[in-house]
Amino acid sequence: MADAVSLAASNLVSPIVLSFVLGVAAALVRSDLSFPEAIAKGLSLYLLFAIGFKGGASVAGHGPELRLFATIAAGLLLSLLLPFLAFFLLRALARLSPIDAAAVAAHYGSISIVTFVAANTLLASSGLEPEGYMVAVAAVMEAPAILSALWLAARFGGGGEMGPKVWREILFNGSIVLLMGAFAIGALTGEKGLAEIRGFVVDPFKGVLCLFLLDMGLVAGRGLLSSRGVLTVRVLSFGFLMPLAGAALAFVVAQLLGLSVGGVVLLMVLCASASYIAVPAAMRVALPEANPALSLTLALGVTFPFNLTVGIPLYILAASSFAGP
Amino acid sequence: MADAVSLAASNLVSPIVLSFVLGVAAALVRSDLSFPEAIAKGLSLYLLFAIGFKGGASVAGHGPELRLFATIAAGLLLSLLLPFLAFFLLRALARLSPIDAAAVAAHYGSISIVTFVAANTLLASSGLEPEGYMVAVAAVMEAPAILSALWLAARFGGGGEMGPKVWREILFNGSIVLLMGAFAIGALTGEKGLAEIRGFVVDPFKGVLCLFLLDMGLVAGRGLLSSRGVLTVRVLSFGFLMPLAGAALAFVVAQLLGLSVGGVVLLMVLCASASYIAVPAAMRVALPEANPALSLTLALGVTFPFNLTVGIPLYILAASSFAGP
Amino acid sequence: MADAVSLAASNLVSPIVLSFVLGVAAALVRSDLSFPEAIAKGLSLYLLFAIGFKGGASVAGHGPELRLFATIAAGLLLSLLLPFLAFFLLRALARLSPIDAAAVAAHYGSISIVTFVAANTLLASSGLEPEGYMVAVAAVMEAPAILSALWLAARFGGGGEMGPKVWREILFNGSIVLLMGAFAIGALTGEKGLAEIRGFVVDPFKGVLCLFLLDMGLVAGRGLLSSRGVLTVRVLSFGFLMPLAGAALAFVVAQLLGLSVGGVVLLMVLCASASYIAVPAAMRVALPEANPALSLTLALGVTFPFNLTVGIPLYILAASSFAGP
Amino acid sequence: MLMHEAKRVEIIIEAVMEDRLTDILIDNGVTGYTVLPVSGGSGRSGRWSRDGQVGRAQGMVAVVCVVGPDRLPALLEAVLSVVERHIGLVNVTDTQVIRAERF
Amino acid sequence: MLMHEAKRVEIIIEAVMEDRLTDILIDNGVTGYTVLPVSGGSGRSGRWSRDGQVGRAQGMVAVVCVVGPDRLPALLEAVLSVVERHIGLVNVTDTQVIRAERF
Amino acid sequence: MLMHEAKRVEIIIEAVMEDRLTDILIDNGVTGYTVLPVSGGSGRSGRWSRDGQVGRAQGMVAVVCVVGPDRLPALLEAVLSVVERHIGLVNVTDTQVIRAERF
Ligand SMILES: Nc1ncnc2c1ncn2[C@@H]1O[C@H](COP(=O)(O)O)[C@@H](O)[C@H]1O
Ligand SMILES: Nc1ncnc2c1ncn2[C@@H]1O[C@H](COP(=O)(O)O)[C@@H](O)[C@H]1O
Ligand SMILES: Nc1ncnc2c1ncn2[C@@H]1O[C@H](COP(=O)(O)O)[C@@H](O)[C@H]1O
Ligand code: NA
Ligand code: NA
Ligand code: NA
Repeated sequence: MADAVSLAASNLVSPIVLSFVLGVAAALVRSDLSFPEAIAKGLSLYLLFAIGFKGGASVAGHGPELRLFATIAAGLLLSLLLPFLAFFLLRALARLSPIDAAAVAAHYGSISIVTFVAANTLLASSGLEPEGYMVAVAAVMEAPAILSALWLAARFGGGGEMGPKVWREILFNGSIVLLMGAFAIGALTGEKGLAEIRGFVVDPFKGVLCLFLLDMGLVAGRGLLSSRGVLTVRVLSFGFLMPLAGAALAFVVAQLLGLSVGGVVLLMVLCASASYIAVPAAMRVALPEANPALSLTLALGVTFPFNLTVGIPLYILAASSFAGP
Repeated sequence: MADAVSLAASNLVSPIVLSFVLGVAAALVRSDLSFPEAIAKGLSLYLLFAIGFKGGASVAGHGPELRLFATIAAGLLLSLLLPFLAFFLLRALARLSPIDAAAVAAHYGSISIVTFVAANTLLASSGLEPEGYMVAVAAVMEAPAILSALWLAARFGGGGEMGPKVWREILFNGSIVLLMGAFAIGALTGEKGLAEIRGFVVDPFKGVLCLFLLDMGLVAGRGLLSSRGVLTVRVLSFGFLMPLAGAALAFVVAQLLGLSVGGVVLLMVLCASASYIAVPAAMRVALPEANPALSLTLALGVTFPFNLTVGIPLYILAASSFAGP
Repeated sequence: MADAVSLAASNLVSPIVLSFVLGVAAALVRSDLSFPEAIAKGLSLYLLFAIGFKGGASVAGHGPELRLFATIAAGLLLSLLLPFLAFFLLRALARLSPIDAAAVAAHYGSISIVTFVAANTLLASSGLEPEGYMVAVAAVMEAPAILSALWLAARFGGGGEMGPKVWREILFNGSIVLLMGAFAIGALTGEKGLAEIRGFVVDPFKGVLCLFLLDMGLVAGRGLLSSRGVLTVRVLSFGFLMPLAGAALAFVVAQLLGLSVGGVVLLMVLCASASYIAVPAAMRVALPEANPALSLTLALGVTFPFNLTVGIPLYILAASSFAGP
Repeated sequence: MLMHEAKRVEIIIEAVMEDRLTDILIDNGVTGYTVLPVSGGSGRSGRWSRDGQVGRAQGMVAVVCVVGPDRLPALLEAVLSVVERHIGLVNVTDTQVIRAERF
Repeated sequence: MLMHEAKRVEIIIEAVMEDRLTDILIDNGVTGYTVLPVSGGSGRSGRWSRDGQVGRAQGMVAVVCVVGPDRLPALLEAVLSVVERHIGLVNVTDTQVIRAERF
Repeated sequence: MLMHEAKRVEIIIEAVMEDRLTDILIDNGVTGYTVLPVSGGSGRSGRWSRDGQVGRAQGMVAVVCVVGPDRLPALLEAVLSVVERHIGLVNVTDTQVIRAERF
């Protein structure tokens, strides 16, 4: 218990979390601090490349495992199922329209790669090195939820457009391609490749993450300010409950898979987090009737900070308690 | 004396100064070399974050001091007073109109964070580590001069708009918020936080500064080319005299405060330098009748290069001569 | 021979080459992965600054040599002559119009700095450190080919505009100024300067190069997709033959100059590669009637990948076989 | 100088729909268009800015298309098929061009 | 296709004044506007470019606002109150829109 | 509000030609112009985008120039001298401005 508190505390005063807090605070006092769009995109390209590459290099070190494929399959399945759970909660609890519920559900079935990166970083500093292939699991969990959500929208809301073009866009979405591509490069070049570019993908990584989280804080804070209207208490509560539900489900699955403590935490984080890059864009194309402010504010303004500050330490605590003495 | 010459020489052939010179030279031969606006902003965000964080971490290491508060108060006061000195010189010496004089005075009462960073870097390589809290002093000295200048403009020129909106903009100006925020994060996370992101905020710092100074050289050079008209000999001489006057005043105050040699130099640099990011924008809003080319050309085209090449070594020399046997 | 195969293989699975391949693949599956223009430009500014600086610092370490001047003169001459060879091949083999042939010839007489950087990096990891001044040779070889090409266009095609303005633009082109300027700074500050900014220009260098090559792969792949029409078999074959011809010529010259193995390889790479940044822009100004898709697709879509994957290992092999037992 | 009547069509549309719009423009025989970036705006769905954003979900682009008057109806029909379900604004202005053969 | 008359107001104004202008537009019941970045320009106060600049003091933005003709006078009044003391350029063009209910 | 007739000239031209065009505008007594970035487009010479590009060879910019009607012929003459050999598009729209003394 003392450990849990100290873990949570040390998480809260890490430069990573504080940078996000700074961003939110700057937005709330209406500072004009802002990152150019190109810089924000550049930082995210860097993070995707680095995290993918390091994951791949780590897999190369350990050799392929059967568990890799089982975990990927489990991730896929979870990503397909979570939208149903989310849709149910959103209809029953948050009282959203079917179309809006389906759109939000797509976000929560998919994943937030920055939450994943932050968890990875915290795990590493706690000595709980996760399986490298969790990066590949993250990549395969980006898109499937969109399929479920669109089915839900069509079934209950009479909406949703789905052509081959939409599919290609989702599957070959920039962040998926970069993450998987960098993972493949890391896997092919292994430790040697990592040694060559360590000065780029390892040494400055955490600092870049801080700057990126500062920017995300700014965007999240401004989003909260401008869409206070859409956040009823019912909707808000979904933003806290859903990650816990997702994490709980993931916890069970991860134990069945026999993942390491770090791996358990990452699967929980993937299920607990909500997409705010790939899915929002896909929803604007395929489900334009849904209110985008709703999904974005929930994913980026509520669930993301919740996971970053409370969630991740909680998931670590849960996973390590169970793991044993 | 030999020391002074060698210090000045080693400053002049540092990559930092030479990068600025390269930028100016490229502008003067009308090369099309240029940095995208987003990159220039990204570099400045990095520098503010890194310098703020390192300052905070260093304060965390040393614990809060009474002298910290005294120095901050002194900085505030200097920043409020310097515009009066500048205004007087600009009216008497440079013969500017009251409005233009007030606008230029605001720039010189405020500070140039890049000059500060460059001085910091030079001090570090001379083994004269300054007080970490000087970063906080820099932050508090950004805005107050605007107040004095607007009072001067209203009193002598009948101009100047000042609403609560303008005030919020000045106080929560992006660079102040980032500098103070990063300082706070550094102070909260201390040496441990610094160790985590050293590969980002320390290792590549000097190189990034070079690139930024290259860009500043380009902007300064192009500014000089396009506003040759506004620089009379009288105006020019202000650009050289004012930093010396500011530095002299700061020298006296710093000795009273009992700062270390490094701290003395930094307070001199703060008083000797002129803002070219935050204040110009504030002046466009609050004092639109003033000629912006005048302030910018003086601050960026005259005083900045003067401080970078001659000023900083001079201030170091002055501070160290006085310091000891 | 075993060595050759292993060298080629190790080149092909280096993160650098694989990053380019990833970019091309992403473009071919029509992924929306893309780099903001500002980031691409920022990466290229970084690479030019770093490679220039390191070249200069290395020259400072070794002192100026007579061979430096001889090699620069040889580079100049090669750059002036190669367009004639290219023009002849383009007319005879690829059957291009005189104007188009002249424009393409300008690209191949000039150099590709990224190919140069990639070769440098591969040489360093093979322990074949080249002469630092090869960076200066690269810089002087950027522009002269434009002169030859415009003469060819005027002589055989009746086109080509050439005023003093065009000349200034070409000579003080941003990439030339930055490369030579950084080289000068490196030469002036030497090992000491390098030590100061090593954390910026050395440590992350390879990783940044990977990201830049990923972007180049995206641009090259999209270029190939959109200009499949212009690439006849005859034109394509030029894209493979010309680098071999250029490299062969450079090989002979380099042996006469007595360069080290690394230096021989770099001169071959310079002659074998084709410009896709400076020359295309110059051609739009001076030879607007030429089809820009033709030159760009050849330089970036054919010759660049050829050099990166097959060419460089081949040139290393050739240079080292000859060098001795 | 001889000038020719033409129409300047300006379409402000969600960034995610840019490719769909321009594909349909090309499919409908439009000879050219130009895309201008948009940095922010406001409408019934609220105020937005591209600052610091990574995703493409929020934000618009402006597509400018100059066409001969005879081609306008077909173009508008095509544009409307994309804009209909999506956020977007179309305005058409009378203009004059040189080199009419291009439109 | 049925088109409706409207006015396209284009305001080129100092970047630092963007928020003040758009605040006043919204306060005056404008239903929407779009902000386009500007990379450079020239005027009586000289030539400028955003290249390599960090501060916001130098540079303009273009704000485009399409309104129904009846709303134009109030809008111009509001715009002028901001532009007056500041560098800025306002031009108004007759245009046509579809979906007039939006303006 | 008193408005004055003016012409809004919009020139979409290759980015490499921007300086040549604006130099000639200034040489011909134009009191001001504004340059807008362009992120992509399509024309007879194909489709393009600035994404990820380093060189300036590919890509256009939009130069907007508001002038009094009397200055239009001279301006167009000047513009045409630059655009002639190069890719470029010029359109001229009737517009109205406040503060006519500026044009
Ligand atoms: N009247 C208008 N004039 C100019 N741009 C507009 C106007 N109305 C809407 N827009 C643009 O279209 C976007 C979406 O509008 P809306 O669908 O009303 O939210 C806004 O954010 C603006 O960028
Ligand atoms: N006639 C014009 N046409 C288009 N833009 C203009 C014009 N005059 C001024 N501008 C823009 O407004 C800015 C400020 O103009 P000025 O106040 O004349 O210096 C210029 O830098 C241009 O961006
Ligand atoms: N009809 C048009 N409307 C708007 N922009 C155009 C049009 N035609 C060409 N352009 C722009 O001008 C560029 C060059 O056109 P082109 O010379 O036809 O290839 C295109 O890439 C577009 O950006
Ligand atoms: Na999830
Ligand atoms: Na000062
Ligand atoms: Na070559």
